[in-house]
Parts: sequence; structure tokens; C-alpha cells
Amino acid sequence: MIEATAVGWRVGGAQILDDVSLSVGAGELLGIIGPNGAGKSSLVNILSGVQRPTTGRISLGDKDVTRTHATKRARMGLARSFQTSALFDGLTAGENVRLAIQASGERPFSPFRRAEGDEGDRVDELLERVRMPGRAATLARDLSHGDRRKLELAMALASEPTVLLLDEPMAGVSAEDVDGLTDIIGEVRDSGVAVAMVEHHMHVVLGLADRVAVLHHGQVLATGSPDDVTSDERVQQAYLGEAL
Amino acid sequence: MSSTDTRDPVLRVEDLHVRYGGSHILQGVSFDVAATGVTALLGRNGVGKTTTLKAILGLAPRTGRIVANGTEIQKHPTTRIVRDGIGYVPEDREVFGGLTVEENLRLVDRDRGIDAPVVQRLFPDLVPRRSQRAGTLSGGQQQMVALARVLLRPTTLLLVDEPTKGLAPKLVTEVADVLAEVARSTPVLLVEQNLPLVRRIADDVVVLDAGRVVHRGSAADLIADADRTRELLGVSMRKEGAA
Amino acid sequence: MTDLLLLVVTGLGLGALYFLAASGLSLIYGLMGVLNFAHGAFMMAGSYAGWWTMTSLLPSSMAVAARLAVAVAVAIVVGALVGFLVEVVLIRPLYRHHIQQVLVTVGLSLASVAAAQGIWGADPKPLPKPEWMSQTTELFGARVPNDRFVFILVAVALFLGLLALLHLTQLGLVIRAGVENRTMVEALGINVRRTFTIVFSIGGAAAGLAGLLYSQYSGTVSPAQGGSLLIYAFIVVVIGGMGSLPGTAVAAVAVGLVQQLANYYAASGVGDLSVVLLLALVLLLRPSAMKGALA
Amino acid sequence: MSMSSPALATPTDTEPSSGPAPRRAEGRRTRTSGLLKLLPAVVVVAVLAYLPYVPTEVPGLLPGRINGPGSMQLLATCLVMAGIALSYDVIFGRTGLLSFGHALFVAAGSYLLSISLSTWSMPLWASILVALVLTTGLAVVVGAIALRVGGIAFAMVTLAFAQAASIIVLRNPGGVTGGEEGKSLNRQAVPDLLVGVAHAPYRYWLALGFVVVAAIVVTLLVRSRAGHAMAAVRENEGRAAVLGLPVYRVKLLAIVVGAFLGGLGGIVHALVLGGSNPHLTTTEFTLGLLVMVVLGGAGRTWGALLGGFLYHYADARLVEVSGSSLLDSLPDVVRQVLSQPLFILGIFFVVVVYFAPSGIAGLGARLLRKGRAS
Amino acid sequence: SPGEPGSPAGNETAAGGQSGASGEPYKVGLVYSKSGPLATYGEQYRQSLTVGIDYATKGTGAVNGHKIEIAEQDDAGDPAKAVAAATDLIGKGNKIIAGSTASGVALQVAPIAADNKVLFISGPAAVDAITGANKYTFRSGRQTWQDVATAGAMLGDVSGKKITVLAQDSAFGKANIAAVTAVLGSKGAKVDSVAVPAAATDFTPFATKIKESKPDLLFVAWAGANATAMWTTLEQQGVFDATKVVTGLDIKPTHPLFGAAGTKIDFLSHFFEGAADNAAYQALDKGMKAQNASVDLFTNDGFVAGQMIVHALEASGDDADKMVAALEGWKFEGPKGQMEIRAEDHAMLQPMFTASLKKEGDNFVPVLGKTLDAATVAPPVTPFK
Ligand SMILES: Nc1ncnc2c1ncn2[C@@H]1O[C@H](COP(=O)(O)OP(=O)(O)OP(=O)(O)O)[C@@H](O)[C@H]1O
Ligand SMILES: Nc1ncnc2c1ncn2[C@@H]1O[C@H](COP(=O)(O)OP(=O)(O)OP(=O)(O)O)[C@@H](O)[C@H]1O
Ligand SMILES: [Mg+2]
Ligand SMILES: [Mg+2]
Repeated sequence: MIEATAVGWRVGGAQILDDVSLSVGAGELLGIIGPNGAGKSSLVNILSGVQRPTTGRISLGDKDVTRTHATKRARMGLARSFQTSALFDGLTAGENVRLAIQASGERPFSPFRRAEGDEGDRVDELLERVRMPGRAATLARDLSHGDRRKLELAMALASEPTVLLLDEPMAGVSAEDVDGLTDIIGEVRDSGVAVAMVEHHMHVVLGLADRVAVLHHGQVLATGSPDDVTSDERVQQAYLGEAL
Repeated sequence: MSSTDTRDPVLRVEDLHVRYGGSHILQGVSFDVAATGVTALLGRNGVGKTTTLKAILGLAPRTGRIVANGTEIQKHPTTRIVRDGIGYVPEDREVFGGLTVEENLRLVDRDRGIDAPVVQRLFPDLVPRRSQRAGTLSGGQQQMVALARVLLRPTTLLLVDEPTKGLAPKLVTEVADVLAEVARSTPVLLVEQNLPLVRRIADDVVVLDAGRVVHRGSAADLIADADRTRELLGVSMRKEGAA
Repeated sequence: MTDLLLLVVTGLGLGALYFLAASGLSLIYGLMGVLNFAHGAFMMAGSYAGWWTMTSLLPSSMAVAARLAVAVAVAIVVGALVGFLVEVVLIRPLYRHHIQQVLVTVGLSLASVAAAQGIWGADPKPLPKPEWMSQTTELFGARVPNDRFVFILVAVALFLGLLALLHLTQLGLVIRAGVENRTMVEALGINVRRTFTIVFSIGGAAAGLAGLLYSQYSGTVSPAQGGSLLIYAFIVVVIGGMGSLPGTAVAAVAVGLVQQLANYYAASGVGDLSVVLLLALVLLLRPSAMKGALA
Repeated sequence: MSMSSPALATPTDTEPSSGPAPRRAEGRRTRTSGLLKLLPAVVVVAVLAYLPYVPTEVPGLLPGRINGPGSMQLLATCLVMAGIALSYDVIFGRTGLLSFGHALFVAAGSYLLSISLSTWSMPLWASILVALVLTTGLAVVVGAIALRVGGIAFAMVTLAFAQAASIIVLRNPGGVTGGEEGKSLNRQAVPDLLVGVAHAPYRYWLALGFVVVAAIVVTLLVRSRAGHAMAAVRENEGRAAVLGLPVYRVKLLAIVVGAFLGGLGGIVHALVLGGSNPHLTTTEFTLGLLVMVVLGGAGRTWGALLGGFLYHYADARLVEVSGSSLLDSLPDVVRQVLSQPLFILGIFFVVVVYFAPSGIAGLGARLLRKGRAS
Repeated sequence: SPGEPGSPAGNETAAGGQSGASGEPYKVGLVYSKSGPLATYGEQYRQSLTVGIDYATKGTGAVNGHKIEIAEQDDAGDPAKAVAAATDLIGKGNKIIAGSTASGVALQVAPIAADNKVLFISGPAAVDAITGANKYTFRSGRQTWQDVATAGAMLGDVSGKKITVLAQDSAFGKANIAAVTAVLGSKGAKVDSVAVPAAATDFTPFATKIKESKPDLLFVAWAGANATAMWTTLEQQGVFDATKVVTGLDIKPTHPLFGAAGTKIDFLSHFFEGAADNAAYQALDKGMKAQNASVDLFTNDGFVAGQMIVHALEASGDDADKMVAALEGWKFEGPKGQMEIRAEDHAMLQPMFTASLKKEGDNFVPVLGKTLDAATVAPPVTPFK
């Protein structure tokens, strides 16, 4: 569904990504791991169109989208979450989700259509799914950190995407909810969505991923099944250590 | 190794209340932080952990009594509280994105900044990035800056909000070790979702739910009691914790 | 050739005036993010304080140059004082409300110009000027007014002084961090309020100086004077990259020269238009630089 | 391809997290029936529409009786300003664009009407049409260019455009704008009902009609998808783009709608005042708009309307205060200062911003909430 | 119907109508700049207006037994406020509106006067377009054309001479350029102009240009800001060495602002203290002194407006057409000499002055040059549209 071919990204003299190639097919979940600063978020930014790569190409479905703006890619069915929650702080949690639904629908900014149609139920349903029921009327800026992360996930799910990119969806989520959210992501994948997920919670990655790619210093160090990758010595040394 | 009984607590929180507009976020929170070691503050999302730390620092509107190192500080302004020796690592990192890494650190330590031994040893990744704008750092790197910032200056108590969030597994272990080491001389109040880490370094725990304290005691005891942990936190330590 | 020399020197003098007016504005905007519309009022305060010192406080038997020297000191002090008060009373409580801070300064500028009009009348008042400064010096046949040399010197001195202040002290660092996230700076145990006040006072002092020198240039003091200079100061600050001091200096010189030369070599009046054009060009060609400064 | 619904069924294996949520009053946004919500607005409009039949004197507040020509003219101008402030709020309060160039569109509406009526000798309806179409077209062009930059730079570019317009108007090209003297309306081309002191109530109704139209347009816009998209852009532009909202077009739409209403306001302004004058093109006027909106409460329809109304009212009436004999007992300097209306306005403004940073409407909302809480 | 007074609320609109014997006061509305940038002009105007009414009513302040009651409103120089004020005053039954310090105000109020058939007597506003604006509009001061004609008179025979106009790049400046071209160009002078943006800060380029073109006469039309800087620059760059420089003499507080150039300029003047001497002037002088003020540029306009108001009211208390008829062609003596209201377009024909400034200690005092009689400087007729 989404594919990066020989992607490189330079900024300010530093080669952040170097010759990265990977792909995620429909109904597949790719885990992306790697040390801090390896370039995982940068890769997500490039896949989603927030950044332009300096070299290489990105294709979405069978279209080359290397030069396509993020907005357009979103309209093509790509959704993502952000590592640092990027919400509409002055709007309520419900409005945040509703906007995500609206943006993916037909004529997303028509001045001649009422915004509050029958999405109300879907908003509540989505918030419930990410384990934050009853928070619809709270302003996003008043949410606790964990709830902001969950809202971020809800917004990514809201558009019913065909490609879903998640940047550390579990960071800051309370231990209790991690399993539940993991299941949801699994269900989304099973419904045929191509999911790429950056995550440092190893048991989440290992539990979910069909394949894992390890980034290191901007390069793909290894790809393969979760088991292969974790038993790779280089990966253990560079990334896992004696994990907690 | 519970230490509450041996010496006076370094921090005592009594009947702490926080209200934002119409919502009553903390409803009479009371607990002590022992004079050495790590005290973990646990709870589900949105129960008020961060708010508790902010209230101690004077960053949230609070009522109640807070005694640190023998003085009541609930009326003091933030600057004063921090000057008196309380260090803080916020949950959102809150590095100054427009400043370079170096500048971020020089802000607290004018003379050494990034050249300080702690930084060099713990976060060698930051050294080559000294003149990169902190806003362009990766999430984990920002977390390092936030941690380094507080380790640079001597403190009598550390308030640390989810310090390992976003850090790679290897680094999580390292940070945990540093915290444990720091805690030998400086008590730490730690908010954390990572139970294995809590088990490894925490001595005492305080569990919050819906703005109230629902449990206080030794960390080892709580985590050993799987049913109690599940009841309070929704999960217990399982095998996959150490994947 | 003579004409060109004359125009260049007077253009530099004009640039110096613009820099004087813009430096305080740029400092406050660059460090605190407050677009200070009351800057004109600060300048007015400086020029009226200087005028009062020269005409009422000091005896007219004293040499004009000596009176001017005292007046400069008074203008700087008054400007700093005004800046101090405005920050403490009006700006500080509105922290986090950027637009509101700007609006308070708008209200203040309206009120202070009106107040000055009420007290001293709308008409300009003559201001004594030292004999030497109103004379000209022949430079290769061009009659260059002497006051321009003074303006250029003072502007250069102010520029270097401010640069030193920002780079040799921790002040700049604390303030830049404080603007981004004041709460966090406080949580690091730094008293950011005091530094904000200092910046505003410095900005006010620079404005006071600029106000008085501009009055010296124009030979009069009047309530509207600060405002008319402020427009150019804004343009200079924007072209200079919103709050960068060296940028402001370069922009001030550029604006002064462009205006002067265009007014002579193109049609009269093209000068001012060309300044706006310059602004539009800079904005449209380097929008990223602007955004960076804003982020 | 979209996710199939069955897979989405809400998993309920774990108990719902029990945050402090239940304590908080969350039900505020319940859907009251639309009609009930409209009621206050309808009542206010009805009362306002009836004012020309009320002959009561309100000493101090209005010049003479309420339906006297002086009061009617004053109230009409206040209403026009209220509507214009609302048009600016579409851009500033709703979309978060700090534009310093809105005066341009208001002035364009006003001048284009005056010019089409007199210089081009068109009938009134055609002139209005021309003014509206050209103003909207201007907004598209100006907006498209200025939106290439953001933040303060956008503010400055719009300011530059407005400045250019101001210079053009003052230069009086071909004698069409009348320079600093302004241009008065061609009386022959305007219906008698809008001319003359005795017909002030009709001008008042015209202004009221404009406000109603503007309020309806803005309310519909805000409720529409476009309105929500505008709010999203205001809150977090980058995020809106990644969600798939066309940020640039949303902003342009806001500017164009704002300019359309602003231009309409300019037209009504010209009709109410009997002409166009260069005050409309000045930076002070744009700043005034900003002041009005913030004063009333940015992003709130009532706020902007109230802000515009009160600002103009204060501006017009303070001249009275400062001229009143109340001040005679004060020391000279104080009296001289207080007799400057702009001084009082400036201070008043500082005080309002200071005590109600979220505007009068924000203050009202806060008080309401307090009242409800206790 | 809307806007009608309810039964109890009073009959203002009808009040003027029941004049005659009842002794009801005659209401005159004054819309002028009490605050704002032209406040000083406004103050002179208002003070002298009362003096003028006093003089014309021989101290009674009444016409035919009706007291003249003046209602003042501040327009702060803003046409919008002026329109509101005029509407209000007319609505309250004022049959005469006087004032308008600013030209913009005058041009917006004039059509309102015509719409409602009330008399409008414009004040210090100098713009030519007030003359001939409409049947109900008059002026009590001079107009730009007369200023320029006075300047032309100073040169004697202008034919073949080179004249440069230094003016602000605005409608005001353009009006001056146009007037010079019309008045002096038609007499054979070669007129060119340097238009300077009103907000200009540095005048060196303009001064250099003027110096290079070596005109015989430099006519400066500059109102307001930066005047001192402009004169200083002209002086520093040596414009005065080669050229005769003429400009209008403004109000007293501006006299020191010419700086060193002051004594080198030839001034044309509408009016100043000591410009004339007659019964009206003496009354004005006395009246101003009684208010702790003195005779200055615009005190003539207020005084004359007072005389016109009284004369109009003597003809009728409520019928504007009768007032107009009485004023048209009226000849009378004002402070500056013999005045005549030309019937065709309501131009105020009046003498003009030339003057120079003399330094007396720290002060500059105007000294009368020539007095030009009204006919020499009379503007051409601009019939009503
Ligand atoms: N503008 C920039 N200038 C210089 N370096 C940059 C810039 N932007 C990003 N980088 C660097 O690029 C690298 C990759 O960052 P990225 O955010 O992609 O890392 P990551 O793999 O997501 O790490 P983490 O797990 O900590 O989130 C980092 O080392 C970062 O410092
Ligand atoms: N400014 C505010 N206004 C209103 N409510 C707030 C505000 N800040 C926080 N809250 C609410 O207070 C509660 C506690 O928040 P807090 O951030 O302390 O939670 P937390 O325990 O740290 O959660 P997390 O694990 O998600 O970080 C939450 O319900 C949150 O929505
Ligand atoms: Mg990352
Ligand atoms: Mg938290």
C-alpha cells in the first residue's frame, strides 16, 4: 500500500535518513524500532508528506506521491498520529475527533454543509474505543497527557484510513490501557489497513507486528519477523540492551 | 527497604486540593516522600499525578499544606521553591525549542552546560548536537535534554514525571540506573507507567485514583501482590514486562 | 557625484534615526514577542522630557550643547522609567495573552498622544539645537548637515552596546527561553519577570533617546512625532527579520538609503513607495525566515 | 478502501477507565432546540427594529429622544460598525488570521459605491452589485498573495496593501476619490428615503438589516463544515493540513467571506453617512476593528457585534463627556487631558483589555458560569 | 410613522417655525474641531464666533428679541462624527450650521445642509470646492485660490518666470499645485512642481532638486508635520540664496518653527494680528483679549461667521431660503476689511495680505507688507452644480 524507495533526507548538513526502502501492504503491520534519534519520526513525516525527502520516492497505492502535499495524501486515505500530540487545543475532544471525520469525508470544508450531522455517535464510539469515554466535552488542552495521546490515536482512526502511520501510540498511555489499544490496532490491521507503527514498548511491537524494521543512524539495520529481529545481535546491542 | 520510619520525610503533602475552574482535580491528597530513595506516584491516566507534582511546585492553583525540608512552601512562588532545591522534569519535556541544546543547558548551569560530566557520561548523543535547536531534536533526545537539565544542578528533591517515556529500551535501563544512583543522595518522587522500572528502583509507592490517594506502602509489597496491583492499576506485572 | 555623496550621507543619517527608533522595538519584539505599539509614546515621552529639560529645567544662559547633553540623559531615564512602568503594570499581568498585550499598547499609544495633546497642545513646539549641529560641513562640495554625523555615531554606539548586552550576559538567553515557556523557566528557578522588566526598560530607554534625537533633527517636539517615525521603525523591524538586532541595523540603513536615493533619482515620492515595495519583496521572498523567527 | 464496521465493534473486555470524569460538568453542550437558542437574537432584533417608534428621552446616553434624527444616526452608525466588526471576526477571531488590511475591503465597498454612483452614474442596485463583486474579487487577489506568508508577516503584508489603498485614495486619482476630503454620495441616485435628516430611521433600519444579514451569514458559516475547518486552522494549522483539510483554501475562504461582509458594511456605511471618507482606509481604522473584536470577545458573534457597537458608541459619545461641564472643577492639566476623547477611549480600552482579556462576551460567559455554579 | 416624536416628548422640529413674537431662542449649531489635530484652529474659531455675534448684535446676543443659542458639537476632524453631529443638530431644529474646521468635514456637511434646507456657513476649511457647492452653503474664510493669487501678486509680472511649487503629495498639495498653475500659469509663468510625500522624513533630495532647477519663485504649500525640518533643509542646502520663497503664514504658534529660514521667507497671509484696523478689528481684538486670547489667523473666520449668522437671522428665523437671499451679494466690513459674498457662487471676496517675519528676542512677529484688495485676488466664478 505504501512504499518508500531509497529515501534519503538531509537537513542542515546532517544526513538524517539514508537510502531507506521499505513497504507495508494492505492488512500488514510493520513495526519500526530503533534508538532515539535514529530517524523513525522523520520517516513517518516523509511518508505522510509533512516533510519532503531529498532523494528517493514514496508511493501510495500505485501512485507516486513523492511531491504530493500532506493534505492531498490524507485525502488519499493516509492517516497518522504524532509523537508529540498535535491537537486542536482550543476545541473539545469531541470536536477534535469530529474534525478528523469531517476532513476525510466528502467536501470537507463546504460552507454549505452543516458540520454537526450524524457523526455524533461515531465521535462517542471512537472516544470509547480509545478508553476515554465521557471526555468528549473536555477541551483538548485540559486533558491529561495520557488522554491526549489516546485522543491522538482516535483522530488517526477517525478517518477510516487505508494507510495508518502511528508514532509511538503507547507513550504515556497507562499500563492498564496498553493492551486494549494494542488490540484495537490489531483489529484495524486485520480489517485490511496497512499500518506502520513506531513504538518503543517492545511487547506491543512484538505482539502485533507482522514484520519489524530496525532503523539505526538513518539506515535500515534489519528487517524481518519480530523473532528474527530481536535475536539479531546488532539490534540487541544498539537498541534493546537489558530492557525493562 | 521502606524508610519512612527512619527519618523525617523530605516532603510532606497534607490535604492537597487543586481546582481548575469548576473541576475539583485533587481532593485532599496526603503522602510523604522519604528522605532517601525513590517514591513512586502511580495511577491511571488522568487521575491527577501530574497535577500533584505541579501543585507541589506551585504551577497549579492549590490549597493544603506542603512541607519541604521542614518549611511550608504552599504559599511560595515557583521560582523560590525551585531555588530552595526542588528539581522538576515535566511530562511534556518542555525543552525550549528555539534555543540550542547548549543554550538549554546553560540556562541552568551557566558555566558548564553540556560539558558537565553527567551529561557527557549519560547522554553522549547530545554532545555532537550541542548547537542544534532543541525543537528539531527527536522525541527521545528532547527527553534527554529535560533530564540533563535537572541533573546539572544540585537538588534536595527531584520531581520526575514519566522520565522514560519515549526512550529506547536500552536507554530506559540506563536512566533507571541513574535515577537509582541519584536517589541514594537525593530523594526522588517519580511518576511512571512502567511497572518493571518501578519495581526495580522504587522504595515506596503512592497510588492515586480520581484525585485521591488509594494506597500507600512499600513498592515491593504492592508489586508482589498481583491482585492488589490489578485492582489499583488495572494491570499487574506479567512475564512480558521484560520482553 | 556631489549629489550622490550628499544623498548617501543624509541617507545614512536617516537610517541611523530609523535604527534608533527601531532598536527598542526590535529588542522588545525579538525577545518578548510583544509588538509594542506604544513605542511611539515612549519616544514622545523622551522628546518631551528632553524639551522640558532644555527649555524649562535648565537656564537658557547655559550653552545649548550642554543642555542637550543633560536632556539626552533625562530622555533616556524617562524612557526607561516609562518602559518599566508599562511592563510592570500592563504587560506583565497579561502574560500569555499576546494579542491583548499588543492591544494594551495600542490603547496606551492612543491615550498618551491624546494626553500630550491635551497638556501641550497639538502644535509643534520649537526645540533649541546646538549651533554646530544646525550647520553644515562641506564634503567634496556637498553641504552635509552636521547633525547627521551625530545620529550615525549614536546609532552605532547603541547597536554595539545592545549586542554586547545580549551576547555577553545571560539576559538574552533567559528572556528567549521565558518567551517560549515562562512557566518552565520559573520551574528552573529563574526569575524571569525581572528580566522581562529589564528588557522593557532598555527598550524604553532606547526609545527615549530616539525620540529626543528625532526631535533634534526635526527641530520641534509634537505629540504625533513618535507615531510618524514608528511606521518606518515597524517596516525596518519587519525587513530586518522580526527581532534580530543586526538585521534591524542592516534594514535601517537599507531603508534610509533606498528612500533617499529613490526620492531623488526616481520621481519625488517614489522613495516611500519603494520602501513599501522593499518590504513586500522581502516578505514574499523570504517567508521562511519570517516564520522561523515567529516559531 | 474503508474498514469494515464489524471489526470496529467497541471492545468491552476491560472495565472503562475511571478518571475523575464523572465529577465534571460535561453536559454543557447539550443540544437545546434551535428555536430556543434563536430566541434572544430574535427578541433583540425586534426591540432594535421598534426603536424608531420610541420617543423617550435618555439624557446623557443619547442625543435627545431615541427616535430623534441624532440618536437614529448615531445608532445606525454604531450598528454598521458592529456588522463590520463581525465581518473582521470571521478572519481574525474564527480563523486566527491577524490581518491588518481589513480596512481595505470596507473602504473598497464604500468608495466603489460612491464612485459608481457619481463618476460612473450607475443606478443604486447596479452600484451595489459592482461594489460587492469588485470588493470580493479584490479579496481573492489580496488574500491569495498575502496568504503566501503567515503570522506577523501576513499582518504586515495586509497592512502594506491597506497602506497602498490609503495612499491611492489620498492621491485622488482622476478626481474619483476626493482625496482627504472624501466623496459625498450622489444624492440623485439614492432613494429619497435614505437622504435627509428626517429619514434617519430608514438609514437605521438599513443598518440593522445589514447586521442581521451579517449575523446570519456568519452563524451559518460557523456551523458549516467550513466554519469547523476554520476553527481547526486557527487552533493548529499544521495538524489541520495533515488531517486533509485544505488550509490555504480555508483561509482564503475566510478572507473572502470576511471581505464580502466588510464590503457590504462599507456600502451601508456610505449610505448611512452620505459618502465615503479616507478615515476608512487608515491604519487606525484597522486597528480599531481589532480593538472592537477583542473588546467584545474574539470568535464570538455577540462579542464582535457588541464590541463594534460599543467602540463606535464610546468613540462618538466621549466627545460629549469631554466637553461636559463635569470637568470644570478639576485642575487645569487634568481637565485638558480629560477633554481629549481619545485619551478616555485609550484608557477605557486598556482597562477593558486588562480586566477582561477574553472580551466582554468572555466576561459575560464567565459571570454566567459563576452564577450557575453557585 | 418612524422618527416622529411621540406626543409628550417635545416639538423640537417645530420650534423654529414658531418664531416671530414668541421670543423663542434662535438655535445655531456649531460643528467644529474641539479636539483632534486641528483643535487650535477650532478654538480660535469658536472664541471669535461669540465675539462676532456680540459685535453684530451690539452686545445683546439677540436678534429681533430672540436670543441666539449656540449648540456646540465636536467632530474631532472626523467626517463621520461631523455628519452625525449635523444630523443631530438639524434634527433638533437648528436652522443654521456653522463650523467645519477641516475641509473633509465641510465637504461632507455641505450636502446635508442642502438635503435638509438649512444654512451652512463653513469655517476655516480652505478647500476651493466649498465655493459653489450648493445654494445653502457659504464660507466665512478665504479659499486656496485667494492664497495663491496673493503669492502671484508678490512677483509682479510673472510672465516668463519659472515657478516651482513644493507641496505635499496629497489632494491638498495637488489643489495648491493646480491653483498655482491656473492663477500664475495663465499669466505666462512656467509652473512645475515637486510633490513630497506627507510623511517624508528627510528633505535633502527635494531641496537638492529645487536648488538645481533654480526657479524664480518657490511656492511652498506645506501643512502640519515636519515643517521645521523642511525649512531647515531648504536653508542648509542654500535654496534661499537664489530663489524667492513664498508660503502661507500659519497661526502664531508656528511662527518660530521656520527656524533660521523664517526671516528669509515672503509670506502671504489671510489674517494676522495687526494686519488691519477698523471697528470690526478693534471689536475682535477686545473680545479676544477678554477671553485671554489674541487675534490670530482664524479669528477672522469666526468673527465673520458671527456677522453672517446675525445678518441671516435678521432676515428670517426659520426660512433658509430667505436667509440665503439676505446673504447673497451682502457687503459688509469684517475685521480684515471690506467683505462681499458673491451671489453667483457664495465666494467670499476679501482683501489679502503679504507679510514677513521679524525676530524680536526669542519671538517672531509678522510685519505687514502689502494689502491686496479683494478684486485682485478674486477667484473665478464656479456656478452651482
Ligand atoms: N532540523 C534538523 N537539524 C539537524 N538535525 C535534525 C533536524 N531535525 C531532526 N534532526 C535529527 O534527526 C534525527 C532523527 O530524528 P527523529 O525524530 O526522526 O528520531 P526518532 O527516530 O523518531 O527518535 P525518537 O525515538 O527519539 O523519537 C535526530 O537525531 C534529530 O536530532
Ligand atoms: N487546566 C486544566 N483545566 C481543567 N482540567 C484539567 C486541567 N489540567 C488537567 N486537568 C484535568 O485534571 C485531571 C488530572 O490531570 P493530570 O494531568 O494530573 O493527570 P495524570 O494523572 O498526570 O494523567 P496522565 O497519566 O495521563 O499524565 C485530568 O482529568 C485532566 O483532564
Ligand atoms: Mg520519534
Ligand atoms: Mg501526567
